[in-house]
Amino acid sequence: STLTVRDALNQALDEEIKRDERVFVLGEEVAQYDGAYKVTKGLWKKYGDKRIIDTPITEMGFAGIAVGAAMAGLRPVCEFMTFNFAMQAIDQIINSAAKTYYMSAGRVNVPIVFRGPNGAAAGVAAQHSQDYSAWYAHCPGLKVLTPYNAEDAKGLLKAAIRDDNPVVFLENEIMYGQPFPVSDEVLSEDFVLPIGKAKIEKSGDHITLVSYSKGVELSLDAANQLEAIGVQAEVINLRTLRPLDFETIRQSLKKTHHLITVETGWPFANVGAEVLAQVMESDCFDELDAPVFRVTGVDVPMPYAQPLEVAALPQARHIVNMAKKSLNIQ
Amino acid sequence: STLTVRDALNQALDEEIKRDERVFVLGEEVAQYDGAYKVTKGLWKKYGDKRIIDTPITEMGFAGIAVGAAMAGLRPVCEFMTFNFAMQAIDQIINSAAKTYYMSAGRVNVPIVFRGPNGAAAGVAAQHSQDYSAWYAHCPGLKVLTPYNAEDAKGLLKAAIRDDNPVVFLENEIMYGQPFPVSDEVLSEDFVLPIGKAKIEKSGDHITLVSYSKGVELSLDAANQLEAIGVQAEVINLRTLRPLDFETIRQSLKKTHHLITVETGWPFANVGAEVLAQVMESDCFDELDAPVFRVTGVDVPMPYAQPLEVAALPQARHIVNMAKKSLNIQ
Amino acid sequence: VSGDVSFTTKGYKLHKLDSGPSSEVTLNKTDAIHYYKQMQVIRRMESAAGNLYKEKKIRGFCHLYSGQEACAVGMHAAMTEGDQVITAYRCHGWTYLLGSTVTEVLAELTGRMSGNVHGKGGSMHMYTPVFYGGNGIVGAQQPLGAGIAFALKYRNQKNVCITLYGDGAANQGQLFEAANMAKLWDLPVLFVCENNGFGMGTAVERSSASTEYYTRGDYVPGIWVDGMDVLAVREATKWAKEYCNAGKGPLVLDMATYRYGGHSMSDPGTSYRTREEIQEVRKSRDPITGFKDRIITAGLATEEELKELDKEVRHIVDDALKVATTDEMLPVEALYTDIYHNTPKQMVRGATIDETIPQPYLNSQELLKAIGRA
Amino acid sequence: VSGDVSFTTKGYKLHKLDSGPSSEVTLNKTDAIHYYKQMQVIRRMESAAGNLYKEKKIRGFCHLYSGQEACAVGMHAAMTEGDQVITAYRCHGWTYLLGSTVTEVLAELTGRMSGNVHGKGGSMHMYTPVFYGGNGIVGAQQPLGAGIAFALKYRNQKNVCITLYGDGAANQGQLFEAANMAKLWDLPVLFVCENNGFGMGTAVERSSASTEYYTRGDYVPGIWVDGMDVLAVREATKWAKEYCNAGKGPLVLDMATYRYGGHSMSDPGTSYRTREEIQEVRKSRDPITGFKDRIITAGLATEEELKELDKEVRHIVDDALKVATTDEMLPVEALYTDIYHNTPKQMVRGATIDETIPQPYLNSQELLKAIGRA
Ligand SMILES: Cc1ncc(C[n+]2csc(CCOP(=O)(O)OP(=O)(O)O)c2C)c(N)n1
Ligand SMILES: Cc1ncc(C[n+]2csc(CCOP(=O)(O)OP(=O)(O)O)c2C)c(N)n1
Ligand SMILES: [Mg+2]
Ligand SMILES: [Mg+2]
Repeated sequence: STLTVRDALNQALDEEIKRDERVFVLGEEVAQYDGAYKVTKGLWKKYGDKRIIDTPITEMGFAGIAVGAAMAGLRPVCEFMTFNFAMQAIDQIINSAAKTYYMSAGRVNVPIVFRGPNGAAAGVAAQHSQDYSAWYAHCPGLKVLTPYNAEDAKGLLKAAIRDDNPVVFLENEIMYGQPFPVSDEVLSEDFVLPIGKAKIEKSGDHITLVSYSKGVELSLDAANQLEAIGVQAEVINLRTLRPLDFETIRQSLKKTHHLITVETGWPFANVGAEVLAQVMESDCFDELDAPVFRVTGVDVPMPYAQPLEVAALPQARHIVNMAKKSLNIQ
Repeated sequence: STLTVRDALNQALDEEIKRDERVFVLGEEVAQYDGAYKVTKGLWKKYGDKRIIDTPITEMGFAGIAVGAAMAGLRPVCEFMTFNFAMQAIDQIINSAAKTYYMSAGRVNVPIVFRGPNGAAAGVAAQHSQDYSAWYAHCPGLKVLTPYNAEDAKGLLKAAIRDDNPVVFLENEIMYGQPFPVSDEVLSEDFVLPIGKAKIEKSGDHITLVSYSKGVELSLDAANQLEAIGVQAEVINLRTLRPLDFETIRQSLKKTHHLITVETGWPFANVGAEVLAQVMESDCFDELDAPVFRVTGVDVPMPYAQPLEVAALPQARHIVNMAKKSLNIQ
Repeated sequence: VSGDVSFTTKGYKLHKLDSGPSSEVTLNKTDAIHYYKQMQVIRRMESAAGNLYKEKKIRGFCHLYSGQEACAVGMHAAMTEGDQVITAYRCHGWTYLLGSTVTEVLAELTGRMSGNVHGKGGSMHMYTPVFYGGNGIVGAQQPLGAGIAFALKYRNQKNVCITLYGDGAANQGQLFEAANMAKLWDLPVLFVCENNGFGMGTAVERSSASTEYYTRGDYVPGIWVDGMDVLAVREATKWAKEYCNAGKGPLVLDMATYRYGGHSMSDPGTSYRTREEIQEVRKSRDPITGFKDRIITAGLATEEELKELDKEVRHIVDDALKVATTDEMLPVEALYTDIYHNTPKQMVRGATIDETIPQPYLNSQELLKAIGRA
Repeated sequence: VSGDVSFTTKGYKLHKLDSGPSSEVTLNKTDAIHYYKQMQVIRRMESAAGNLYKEKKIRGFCHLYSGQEACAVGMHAAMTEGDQVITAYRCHGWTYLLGSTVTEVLAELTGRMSGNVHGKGGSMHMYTPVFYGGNGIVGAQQPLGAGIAFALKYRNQKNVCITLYGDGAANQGQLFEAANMAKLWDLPVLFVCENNGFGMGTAVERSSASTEYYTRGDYVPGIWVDGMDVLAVREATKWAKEYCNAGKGPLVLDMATYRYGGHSMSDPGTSYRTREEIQEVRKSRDPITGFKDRIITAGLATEEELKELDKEVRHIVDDALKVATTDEMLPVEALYTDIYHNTPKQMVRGATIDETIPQPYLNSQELLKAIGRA
């Protein structure tokens, strides 16, 4: 059967709300409106005012309330309509949620999930298109998850809700409506994915493409195109950015000796940069038969007009080009 | 003569306030209290309420007011008591200041300086010790400056105030009181440093140490220690993180073929990671005789107790160790 | 009728004010025609935008101002030279009133070169020399507006900055932070809450512990105004401007209005209210038909004159539509423009290291000149 | 005297309340002694902390509570089981009252293993099962406190969360955001503004357009309380708890108090006020000497009893000081503990790739056990 990312998220929420009465969802329009992007559809009708809570448009305030509730033993799922708006609340995410377990020497843990769409949607311009992956992944104390498909969405969100630590869960609006084939296992209410483990979406021997979120789609596209010219690309879906599963990258690199990172966020000090750095600093470096290249968003704020927006984002062809360069194919 | 970083900043402010009547300073305790760290000492007495303005403890509000004033033609210097508190205001810094010139197709520019101490001070624990260099450097639309010594502080702050764009100016509290020898030129009111140009603090042929802010001090220390074992390190003070002067790194690398990056911030997706990535992706890669290594803060929130705090931060010995590793010295 | 005609507006409600604007207002023919036309232009422009959106010629968000025209037109009527405005994303009407053409607005929505910012900003980001946008982040414009007012005061200008926000945004903490500083420093800022009943799908009672927005500034005095009556809005704004410029500091204006459409075009706008409610407002409180009736009854205009005007408005919008749907979009080089002001050309990293290029043009103006478009 | 003695407190001021706490309060001997002792412990503990700071045995910030003791002790006296507290960085007194020992507080300040969090948090970050810190970011604790209250309500607990903030923090936007939601959702939260006259070097009039903090919640009712009178504070808090737990939602309590020391130890605290002002408060409003006089006069305690008590308090603090200055600090392995709760050991990147190690211990408890300290 198939499942959209939206329905996968919805299922995960539904099951976890049912499973644990400490779990509740709060955010703007999550209840009566069914969610701005309909991720929480039907949950308010099913669970009512106690568990599904519409907030005013006050991100700093409701994120702080959510963190406080988590400190006091509840398990909030705090939806940001998009992560752009979470910038208003980021002090609560970093200083109150991420640092408290450490500062308190383990006395106070903060079991909370901050979730919502991250990165570029379509035609929403500079203020609504930022990708915060690198920012959150930079910060110890957080777990940072970046689902790509329906399986990821369901399994990782359930894991995030069950986790006893603050989790930043970065979704992608463009992927919400996309259906993916899923196994029965994924549909079961026991389906939970491990945090901190990457997944090999496609195996191949010639080059490794490391990516996350929407970048995985681009990478799979590119892998198909590469296949046509006889290149077998291995596609790694990181799933978790913090803690990063470098081991999976290492193993793949030992096989392929070529690596490209793919993400839609800005280049400077991004996740790809970290992967390159870790490769360079580790024993992997000697495995490289070519430098590692990054495929990234262009280093500009997001413009509105479609041709510019397209030009601001990486395409499969960029991956193909870099793979060819790495493999020295003309 | 010598000048402390604090006095250098104070001079720069004094001169620029005098030079341009659109320039004013606002922030918590900047006026009557002379600044929490005394950077604005004497300015309120000299220039009065119009130019030196104490604000309530409302970072989002006063940063927004500063940005609005800049849009309307003034040139605010917005002091954050520390950049930890700027997280409350970061939406105004990124969405309102950094993105407006681009979104408005050049119609509205935002000449503002956000400044204050960044990174770890001494004994102030997790919430007061974060280094935001990588976050800000990640974002297009900003210029991000990281002075190390008194010369940098004066020349770069004056450049920042004269710049027509939003500048994030990251100081270091521990450096404030440190005196540095300066030339008469530095003391002149015409002394301005170029934004986007790194400085070679010490030249050497064997290995390049790339750093910024307090990391430069560590690097110079390490260079001294290396000298003792016959290694000539070249120390690059980046001064500006965005736009990054990669050219200076490139030239140095062509000479030394060995590179270490040094910073006190967290490792994941930090500035060093970006340098490693740019080296790897560029023609510099072939110049490398060894992998590039990063020296960074430890990947944990900052603890309070001194031995732990010391252990959380990089020391000169880490640089020496990595340099030896790079140069294959036992 | 040639001279001034008197009208009575709905009463204002006052917060921490001993006296307020007058309910007795006057109107002359020129102004009557002018306001009518402005409101109609906005109404028709927004309808056109709605259609363009449905035809998928506008991308992303598209927040229409239909139903709220009297607010912008009334405030604009009270503005004097040097006054400044900032609002949120519901900005098309204001952009037009403050100096942009209908063409520039609609072409921005369709992302064309003749757009207000040549397609770089889209629906939420338009500007004129006295208009600071078009801001997409709820609440951000509140301190920004106070900051613009700060600049006015700094330069000793006898002007105000009209700072608009919705009933949803009225709960944002930065409003209270900005109000506190505005009051401490007597900034000439008018905090104007356009209460259109909803923030997205949330009715005011569910978002706001107090819906008396004119009192929410606490120590900042406030006035409730019938936001469906262009004359009441104009009068209140005039009064407020005088108050501010007498050095008394900020004021809150609470404009009771209504949004006919959904929050943005993707919201049908009917799950959280009934179609009847919308119809009822259209029938009994519509800012345009109400005004039309009054000026015809008062003899300030005739049915025919206004019909002519409607036709003219239709032409303006139709002509604009043509440009907005046929003009070209910026060439892709524009991706790299407008990064820094007065700064030498930069290298800009592209999607790959191999697409890293020096800026072909510094800013959009330079590019437009180069291709003969400016 | 063996039974209850009556006292009259200064009048309360009420905001949007028809009735408030009573100014006629009673006190018995046990409580009198208890409050006196608690206030003295805090006073002495803070003096000790001040000395440790001057001896450079405390690093970074050190914000003392001296002068404000009646606030914490009075509120604490009104607390019942299950009530929760959160405050800012001025947290030593509360940490002690809510279950930590003087030793644990002072040893935390000196960064020792017997500290409240074994030296990982320092002056600003201490916790107990009902106390959520010790928060270093001004304002952050305001919504956190509302969230803790949210959890109380969620679990149908008849309790409140006392959420403290200063007069400076009273202007933070997140307070208004939290108050709005607290009111909308009837959260049992007491927003308590400890007005000690200054936020660092800024007197209240310069930071706050209205210094009537008990009215600043607008639609949230409020009470002004003499924060130098432990009995007034206790009475007001009792009343407020009943109000909250009757399901009426949040309240603001505005406690007029004073800070004797500088903002933190590095601030001499005399550039923005006169030494005379401080002396005057010490003489005429001191929460401890005032209380002492009253209970002696009322016959609830004798001068001698209190002297004995003072001696006892001195011993407690002296003993604590010994530990705080001689105990060991955590071994360096503790750098890597307390990263994640209930999560297998992680690799942690050190200053270099070669110092990247697996966590030696998951958390401080595990480490302390391993070295025989827990
Ligand atoms: C900080 C932030 N949070 C959420 C959003 C998403 N959002 C855009 S408009 C809106 C509703 C605003 O309602 P209101 O202030 O009443 O203005 P109106 O749309 O009615 O004009 C929301 C929630 C946003 N843009 N910014
Ligand atoms: C967001 C933020 N801004 C600034 C600071 C620095 N700071 C710490 S305490 C303080 C003054 C707070 O005054 P008040 O709220 O009155 O509390 P008091 O210190 O008097 O108890 C300031 C400005 C901070 N910690 N957090
Ligand atoms: Mg609204
Ligand atoms: Mg205070």
